[in-house]
Amino acid sequence: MITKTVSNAQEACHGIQDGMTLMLGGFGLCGIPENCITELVRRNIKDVTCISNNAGVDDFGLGLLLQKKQIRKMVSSYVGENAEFERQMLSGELEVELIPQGTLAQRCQAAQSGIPAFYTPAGYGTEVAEGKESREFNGKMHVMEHAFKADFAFIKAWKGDTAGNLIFKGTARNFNPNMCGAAKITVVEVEELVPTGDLDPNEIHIPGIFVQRIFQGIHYEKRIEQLTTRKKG
Amino acid sequence: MITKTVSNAQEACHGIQDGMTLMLGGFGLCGIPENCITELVRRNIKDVTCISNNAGVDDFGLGLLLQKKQIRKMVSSYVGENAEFERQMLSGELEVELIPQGTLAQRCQAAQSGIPAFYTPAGYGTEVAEGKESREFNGKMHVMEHAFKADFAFIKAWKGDTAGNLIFKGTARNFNPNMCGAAKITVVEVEELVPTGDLDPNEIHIPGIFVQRIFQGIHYEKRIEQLTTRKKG
Amino acid sequence: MALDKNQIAQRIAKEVKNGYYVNLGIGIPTLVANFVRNDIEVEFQSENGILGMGPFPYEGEEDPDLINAGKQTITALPGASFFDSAMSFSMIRGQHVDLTILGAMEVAQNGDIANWKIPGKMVKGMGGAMDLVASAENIIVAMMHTNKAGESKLLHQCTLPLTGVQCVKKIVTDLAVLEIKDYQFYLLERAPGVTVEEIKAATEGDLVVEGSIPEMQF
Amino acid sequence: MALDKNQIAQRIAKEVKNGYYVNLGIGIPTLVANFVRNDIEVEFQSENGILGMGPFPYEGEEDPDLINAGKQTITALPGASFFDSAMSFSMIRGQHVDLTILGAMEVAQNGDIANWKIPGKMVKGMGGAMDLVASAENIIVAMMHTNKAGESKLLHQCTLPLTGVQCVKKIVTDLAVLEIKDYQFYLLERAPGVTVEEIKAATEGDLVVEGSIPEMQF
Repeated sequence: MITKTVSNAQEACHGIQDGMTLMLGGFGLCGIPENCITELVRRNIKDVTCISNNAGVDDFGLGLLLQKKQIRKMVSSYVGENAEFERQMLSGELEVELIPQGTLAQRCQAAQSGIPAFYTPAGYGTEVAEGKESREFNGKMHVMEHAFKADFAFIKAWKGDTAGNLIFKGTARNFNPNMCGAAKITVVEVEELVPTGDLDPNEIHIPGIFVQRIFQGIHYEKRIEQLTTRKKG
Repeated sequence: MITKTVSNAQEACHGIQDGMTLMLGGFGLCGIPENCITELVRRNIKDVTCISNNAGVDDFGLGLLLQKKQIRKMVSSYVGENAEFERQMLSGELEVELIPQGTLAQRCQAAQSGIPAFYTPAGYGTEVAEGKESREFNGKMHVMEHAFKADFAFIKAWKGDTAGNLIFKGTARNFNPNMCGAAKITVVEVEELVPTGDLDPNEIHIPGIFVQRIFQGIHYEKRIEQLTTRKKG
Repeated sequence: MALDKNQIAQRIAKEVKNGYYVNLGIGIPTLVANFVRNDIEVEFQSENGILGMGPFPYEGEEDPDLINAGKQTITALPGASFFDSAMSFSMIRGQHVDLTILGAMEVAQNGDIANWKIPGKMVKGMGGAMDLVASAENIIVAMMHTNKAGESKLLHQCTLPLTGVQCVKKIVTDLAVLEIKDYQFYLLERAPGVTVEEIKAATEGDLVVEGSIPEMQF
Repeated sequence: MALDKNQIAQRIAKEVKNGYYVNLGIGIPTLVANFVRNDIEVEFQSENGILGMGPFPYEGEEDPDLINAGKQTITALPGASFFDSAMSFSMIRGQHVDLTILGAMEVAQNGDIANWKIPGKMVKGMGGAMDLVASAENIIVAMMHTNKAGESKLLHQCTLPLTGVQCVKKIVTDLAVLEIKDYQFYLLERAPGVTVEEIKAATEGDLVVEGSIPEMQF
């Protein structure tokens, strides 16, 4: 098997530069690449475009990069939990492209799959379709959407092996599998890095071919955004 | 959970009619819906269009329907293992549309996903692109391909639960997951039907929402097309 | 008496039929799950990647890797499945979800809906709403009949940026159940004690009232 | 001496580099796996849904649910993965596979390839070949230099229906290793004992011979 392991986030982020386009997995704070985000803050990479469903909260996730004004542009579907984000957006400091969540996922998937463009009904007749080609199929209007082009994808998986094979957990899966292989370099941090051969080939969500670098993450906080519970009995 | 179980292939094929378009999972004889094929032969359904990567062999798989001349048209990528097929095709009795394998898979996937059309470089400049729109993306020519429209999809899975959740095994997976939910009615036969709750939600390949009917298959032959082995030592 | 949010959810729950896969938006729609009859088989899909969503976890049993689209901690019922975002929207875009219930800021009498942006003021984003309304064949909007300023949310024409065009078929508000047909709002049911006149007054768009309008049953 | 099929495979194996994901077509390409140095890390992909394909199983250990794209029973190496056909072609179309080795009936000097159909005679289908040649950046064609009738398979222009246009960069035949550049065949290596004249005679397309042409090394 082809070995993909690197030692840590620092090594995994080798080659990243100001102005690049980054994909980041996660939905809210669930399944985000915490170690890589910390490293992006530490490196103080500037002027990046981030493709990520959400923008974190003020003091966690992508919110950390927003605080330090490292982000030039966000491509997201929902950014409602972040006051600093809203401030930077309304003031014009931050460029924001809001797109439908399914379109976001499919544009990642298309990039992974070498499909340059596809049609979706989402957003037809709304401002997200402005400037885009639209076209009728089966009596219904659709919008043409393109595959994303990104330099790095930062992925959080649950388990991974040294060949880059990945298994995700629960709803921490979300955009992570769709972003693997959707950028020039896919970097994966895992909660548990196991030797090649330890994962059942039938249970692998993402084969290692979509991964360039994988490392054992540390100190996962896994912050809960909305703690909702019920009482027993 | 929503229960999807039916008793057997006979019940699962309820509503099938002459002239319909059918999708059938499998690659060669690996992962084919043996019980449903037997039932299609028994019902003597005629003039069907079959979307399936291959056409079986003379006396097994879709070859059984070919023998009885039940198939009007095949949509496949490779049909090299079937003499009766080649005879019917060259004589003009059987209409055949050969398309690239990846395009076949993606047209199923697009139907499952509500994507009416997409672009692929496969086949550009060849006769499979004739009559199709072509277009340049990123300096390279692509062909526009459409989602399939089918009436029934016949799927073979390894394990399934009564809610229709599916797990496939080895390379018997192939086109089966991509065809689930890609037709109006998706019928699944499984080697092992388990109670809902027995499958780990993290290990399910296809959620039950893509499945309308599921049943416990019987008498699997699982014929090997090319037995290749090596000697020990 | 105008309904409270729970009562709106309770009325909508009656629209949930046996065998339905249902996607619930944030807010009132989320409450619908609490009122669905338990003698029917229904599964809830959350677009972040779960089918077979269960109730909130017991205190201390919450799992940060298990949330719904509102980022709330949840549980998975037996028979649930997890999947990635592309597959989740295959379910939605591919019309495998039977019923979509979501909130709105405005609905127009042609079925247009606006619920994701107030220019210059609020820009949270559309999340999955644009995919849902563009593809769902069966959409119910759950909302208050008027906004906080007392202005009608059922309009001749939406004033806010649209989420989708000509897609809403049914609306349940604190005052009424309405259907959209032939570019008009048809009044189907009144909230208990609410008069047709009150509903007319609260509806800016064209309202059709045919015959006597029954009170909602719960 | 012209090479036999195993020797063609052996020569091609030298093109397989450390860290490569490789897709092997049916026929001679399949044999390449037997000759890859075992001190480099290479993974074989088969488009029916396996990455990390291993050798044939021991007698009696064959699994009908585990085959390659040639429908042969195979094994999976530790670290292998199984996936569906759409994902398999995501690997291929998305250019994640580093090297594609496949057979051909004809190759033209502009890089066109034909290998799936002889009108009126043979129509097996293209399988995954059209996807592979349309997307792969690194394609090696493995074939005999001439067909059974002794006619050249390296042509000015293909006569059979095409599989792909202007995609082949390298060809290894029983007589030679050739590169396609500027719409011409460039002779790179000779099979041991085969003369440049013999190769010229067997090549219908424009053949460029620059300097002295070395014999292949294995």
